Amino acid sequence: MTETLIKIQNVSMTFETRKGRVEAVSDFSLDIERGEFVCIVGAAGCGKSTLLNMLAGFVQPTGGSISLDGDIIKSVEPRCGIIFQNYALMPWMTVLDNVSFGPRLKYISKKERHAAARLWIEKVGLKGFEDAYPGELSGGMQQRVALSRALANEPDVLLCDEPFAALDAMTRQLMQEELVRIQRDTGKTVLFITHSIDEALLLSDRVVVMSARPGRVKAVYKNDLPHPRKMEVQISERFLELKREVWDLVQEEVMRSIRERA
Amino acid sequence: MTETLIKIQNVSMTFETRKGRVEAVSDFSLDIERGEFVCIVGAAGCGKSTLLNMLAGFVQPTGGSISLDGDIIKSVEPRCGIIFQNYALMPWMTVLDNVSFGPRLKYISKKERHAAARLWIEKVGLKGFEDAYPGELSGGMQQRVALSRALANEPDVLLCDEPFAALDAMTRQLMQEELVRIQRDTGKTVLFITHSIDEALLLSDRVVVMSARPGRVKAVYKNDLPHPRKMEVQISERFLELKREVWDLVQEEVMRSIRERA
Amino acid sequence: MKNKKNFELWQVAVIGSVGLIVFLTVWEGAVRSGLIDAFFLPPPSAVLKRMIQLSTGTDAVLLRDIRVSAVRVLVGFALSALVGVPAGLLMGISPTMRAFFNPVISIIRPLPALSWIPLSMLWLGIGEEQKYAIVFMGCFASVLVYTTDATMRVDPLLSLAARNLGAKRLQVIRHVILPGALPNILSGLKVVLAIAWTCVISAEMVGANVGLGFRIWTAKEWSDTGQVLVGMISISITVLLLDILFRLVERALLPWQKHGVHR
Amino acid sequence: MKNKKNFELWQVAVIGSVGLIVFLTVWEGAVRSGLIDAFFLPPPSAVLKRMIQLSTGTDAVLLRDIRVSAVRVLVGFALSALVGVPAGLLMGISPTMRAFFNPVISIIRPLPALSWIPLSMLWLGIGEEQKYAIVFMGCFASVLVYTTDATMRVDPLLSLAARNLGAKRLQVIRHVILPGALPNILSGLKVVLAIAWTCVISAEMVGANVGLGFRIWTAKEWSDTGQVLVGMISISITVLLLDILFRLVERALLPWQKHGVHR
Amino acid sequence: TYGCSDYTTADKTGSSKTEPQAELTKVIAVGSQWYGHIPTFVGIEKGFFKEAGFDLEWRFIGKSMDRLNAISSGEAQFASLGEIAMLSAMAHGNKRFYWVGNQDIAPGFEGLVGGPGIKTFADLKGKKIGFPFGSSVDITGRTLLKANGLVPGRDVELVNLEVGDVPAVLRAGNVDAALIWEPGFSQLKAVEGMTVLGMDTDTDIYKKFHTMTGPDVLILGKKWTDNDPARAKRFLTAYFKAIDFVKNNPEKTAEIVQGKYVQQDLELLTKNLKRFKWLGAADQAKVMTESGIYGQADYVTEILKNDIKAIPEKPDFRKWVNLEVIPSGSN
Ligand SMILES: Nc1ncnc2c1ncn2[C@@H]1O[C@H](COP(=O)(O)OP(=O)(O)OP(=O)(O)O)[C@@H](O)[C@H]1O
Ligand SMILES: Nc1ncnc2c1ncn2[C@@H]1O[C@H](COP(=O)(O)OP(=O)(O)OP(=O)(O)O)[C@@H](O)[C@H]1O
Ligand SMILES: [Mg+2]
Ligand SMILES: [Mg+2]
Repeated sequence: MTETLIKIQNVSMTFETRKGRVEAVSDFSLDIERGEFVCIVGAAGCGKSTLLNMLAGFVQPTGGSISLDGDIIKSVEPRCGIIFQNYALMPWMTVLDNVSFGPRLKYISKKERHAAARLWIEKVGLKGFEDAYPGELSGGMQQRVALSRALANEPDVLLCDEPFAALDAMTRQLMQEELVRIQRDTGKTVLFITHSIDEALLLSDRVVVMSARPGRVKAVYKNDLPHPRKMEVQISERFLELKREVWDLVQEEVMRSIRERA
Repeated sequence: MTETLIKIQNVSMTFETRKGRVEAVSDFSLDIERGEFVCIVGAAGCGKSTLLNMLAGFVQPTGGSISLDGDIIKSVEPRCGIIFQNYALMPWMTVLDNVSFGPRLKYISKKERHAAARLWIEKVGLKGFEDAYPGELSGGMQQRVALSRALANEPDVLLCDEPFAALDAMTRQLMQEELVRIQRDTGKTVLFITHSIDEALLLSDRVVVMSARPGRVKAVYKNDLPHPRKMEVQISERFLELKREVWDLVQEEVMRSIRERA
Repeated sequence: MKNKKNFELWQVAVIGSVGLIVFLTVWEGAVRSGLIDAFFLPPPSAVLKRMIQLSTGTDAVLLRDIRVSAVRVLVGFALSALVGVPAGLLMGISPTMRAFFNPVISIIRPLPALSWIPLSMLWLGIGEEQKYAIVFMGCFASVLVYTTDATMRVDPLLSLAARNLGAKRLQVIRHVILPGALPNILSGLKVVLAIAWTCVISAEMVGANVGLGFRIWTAKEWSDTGQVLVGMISISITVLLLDILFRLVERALLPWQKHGVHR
Repeated sequence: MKNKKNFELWQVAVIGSVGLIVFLTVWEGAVRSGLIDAFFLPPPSAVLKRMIQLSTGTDAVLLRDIRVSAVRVLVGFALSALVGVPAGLLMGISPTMRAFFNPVISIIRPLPALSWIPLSMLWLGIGEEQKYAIVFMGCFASVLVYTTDATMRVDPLLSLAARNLGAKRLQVIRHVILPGALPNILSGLKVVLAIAWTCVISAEMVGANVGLGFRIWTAKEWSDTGQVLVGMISISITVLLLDILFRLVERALLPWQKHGVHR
Repeated sequence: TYGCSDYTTADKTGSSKTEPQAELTKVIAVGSQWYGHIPTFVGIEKGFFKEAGFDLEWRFIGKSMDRLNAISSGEAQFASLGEIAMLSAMAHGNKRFYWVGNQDIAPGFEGLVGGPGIKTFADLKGKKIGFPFGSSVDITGRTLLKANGLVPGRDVELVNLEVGDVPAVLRAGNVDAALIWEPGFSQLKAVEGMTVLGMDTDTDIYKKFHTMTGPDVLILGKKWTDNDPARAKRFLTAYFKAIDFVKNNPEKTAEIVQGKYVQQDLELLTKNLKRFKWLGAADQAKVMTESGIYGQADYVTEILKNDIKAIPEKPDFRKWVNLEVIPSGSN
């Protein structure tokens, strides 16, 4: 567990807008190990999504560099699969077609890609819904499809941009448990953005707190809570200690960003 | 604090739909005291919103009765102010016009209603945004406008249908604190629907757990946690005990409803 | 949550039929009572009679008119879609293309089909090509604009998701932009199809000897108001039928969309 | 998140001008080189010259044509809005009304303005009233349908919220339905205004002696292709100007909406 | 341009009236470029209508039926138009106008012109013939075809054209032959390679009645006439004064209307006008009779009903005739 997979070095990102330059991320550095589950928390607009977009290769940093497995990310990087908050499923594709969409783009035969997709669909508990369209599914089910679509594309890294924020509290809890199970099964590296400190603590190996805009690393917490993190863990001293520390830091940044905006 | 304000007696609600009859709420009974803060939790689709709509007088129960301050609710009831999850602000009205909309409908003079509205706007921390349109505000700010709009109409009861579900975790926390403060200041009676057990425990005097559809009262918990419910309270034994109990009950109902649907 | 009555389909049909019957009865009554001169507005019964005359017997001209007009509409419309949809996609995808062609398009777009009659006669004479051309010119710019719009409305998140899964530029267009824009392209085409009908009536003013437009214009020359109304009603019915057909096509092409039973 | 180039307004203007210039140059070149016979398509320079001729000197007919056509458009359009908007609101609010009138509306709606010429002449002759009537008939059903649609699209949650604050039925209509439907009503009216222009060209085919439509028709009789093109371009320019005007009205009426700088 | 009548000339030349303009009765007349409208143009230009107290506005309407409709609606009051349209409107029940006269019986001004390669009726087989449907040439054309054994739809294809489009369409070769009246007829005859295959003078109608197929008829709005028959008579008096002027001064007439109302070469126009047979007020008593035009009209309605099937029944056109308002002809 000590092999560095992602190396984010002094990355910064400045947008040119009609109203002037916006520095979204500034001098951000972080190493992520293979198989690690890293959560990023931070105030709204602090640059979390921008960071993720750079990792996916959608935009190039204006300063610094990001490397994946030693290669600097220079263009769209399919080795980093993204899961969006709004699922971003193709509404015109059935569940099966959505999940096998990545392999299809690589011209893998229909038989082969459907077989693989079926496995993933089963793994996220959607067996029987292969021919349903996303519009016919609940939010939680759609998020499962998005998860299995990303996994069926066999990425090295899962990038998650507040994937569960749109779900209700109970569905969210179920999805969190599922994600942890799958991550532990597959050993994928996960970078997970969330607004919820509870969620970050339930999921992660490490929690990164970002400063208000321009986003930098404000603090990194090693999350040594034991697995599985059921109710018992959530009552433990250590959980509450971590929660309070993170909360205080985030709160400070939220306040700072509110002050600065006003 | 022992005067009963709302009396819900054996209320049931059956919808006739194209696919047959749907029993949304069945034999629901609950008394709410003046000045009480009651939270209702329950699985998705268990009839929470339906219950709220009956309290607001939008629909009439098909069985049983609801009385407010001794009067049976028979039509739209402005004494029960609603706060929706999606704010439901008039996009074409400024903050000031939105907040003074209720009084305007009662033909109260512009000067008078604007003065009152300004007070409420200040109380929810939006001074300076009187002339902004809702579209120019963040979600949290819009929810504050909705809150002050309801309060400016001087209702006896505040009905809240998952008002904070669309907000991010941090904004949500701030709004929760604000609501508690205002409720304690004004002594309003509040009926608050939520999916989040944490939220219910932070806010309420009592927590009502509803069964899966058709919704009935499954359990009622007296929430005796001390105020203010800052971090210390959330770490306390009692908090965690209540949380686990409620969680188990809700979980049971979620599972039951999932099984029944499949 | 809805405080609106929601009628069942059959209820809508019944109320609608009552509406139609009231409309026709008032019309018939106004003529019979002498309130309106039958020469100025023949009653529905007379129109129906004329309609039957024109669609039965040795030369059932009406059905032939409908067929010929429909062919003209469909050819002109299909041509405009064939050119307009790809061009619109291109303009939707490329901001440069869009900026480049927009001014020219906005000059062509407002021109009524009718205003193309002089030029089209000069260029193409009075044959079928000229009819197609008028329908085409009346439709093309609208198809283009609707398609551009539809393309631009495709959620950019979906393109991002596809690229994240490894899609190349052309694959994004093929697998995301095209199917994503399809619903709005189709509803645009539905609007344009109705426009195409108004164009064919223009096209058939001059140099025609068959078609619903021709039917109306000759009827006018002979002062046969009944026949004018038959022509008008035939347009309505044909457009309504085509609309239903189009909806079926839409349903077949977009199985993933929820199609309301009635608006 | 967007992977699209976003041009500044001035860039759009520059690229668009280049597009227009290329278009005009190709056209001029094709005629000058003899590729196209100038009789069939006069070059832009000739059209411009004709346009100047027609808009200056002792009788500057063109401006008068534009004015007269614009008045006809605006009167017919205003009448259709005056009747169609309230009726559409009513139909949007009441499902019974909607079900009742829908069939009749769907029969009237597909009828081209042109097809009303015979009846309108019979009923109203060839004066201004007849022109207004044709524009009216071409617009009315569309206004009605757009308004009904806009009304039905108002978020029912807003009506609930208003009723919860104590609004009576009429207050809900006045304070929620009306302002809530306004943006979609206005964009519907914008579309219909363009339709109104196509109608006036139909209306001016017969019994007119001034107006842009009349200008095109006489030019055709005289084989004056240059003047035909002047008429067509004048329509385009007028519609574009009216559209800008309409956008300004929209902005003034809907200060709470974000208005994009360019599409 | 059409309709922009210039009254100032009329004022200077011959107005004997002294009333201010405000007292003039507004009348709208509708018509086209056809010679039959020339008296109206002359009446305006010479100020005859103004003298009689009428402010006459002339509006262009190309087709007879459109003119009749304009009168039926009450919008216009006076027009000259083709007999065919009038009979057809009568047959369909239009009762809002009077037939008050017949100002010209001028055969020989319309005909069937064949394009290049069409020299005889036999050449027409399988070809396209264009003309304005519902006009007098509709009858002329169909009778000529019938007489030559050609069946429309089987042997030849007929195409509806706007009056003004006919010459251009034939010249462009979009139809193989066309039927048209003046001034388009001369225009086509003058083109190289065009052949006149037949004229209205070759029809049975001409042989029987010595008229054109659809002679011009004078129409007045019924309501307008009934409201003040004296006014109508005053109006027609002015009109027939114009007729007399035209009849007696073809050269001057040609000069007055050429360019402004009729787009035709002055020489040709003058020549045609000299040939044109006008009927004055005094002639009406002869023409509007059973032995005059009525017999011809009966014959035409027969054709309309049985041959062309354009009308459902034969109208009793005599019920529309109003001879009270025709001035007693003095000259
Ligand atoms: N394409 C862009 N052009 C200009 N500014 C941008 C762009 N993308 C993001 N920004 C700005 O950069 C800052 C960071 O945005 P980002 O979306 O990364 O924040 P975030 O942390 O994901 O916020 P949230 O919690 O709301 O999702 C914001 O101020 C945003 O307005
Ligand atoms: N107007 C209606 N017609 C028919 N069925 C309805 C209607 N309103 C609600 N229902 C049904 O009644 C049940 C309860 O709905 P309700 O909206 O009250 O649930 P809820 O507890 O608020 O759910 P959620 O947590 O998703 O907000 C659902 O099954 C719903 O489908
Ligand atoms: Mg973000
Ligand atoms: Mg609900």
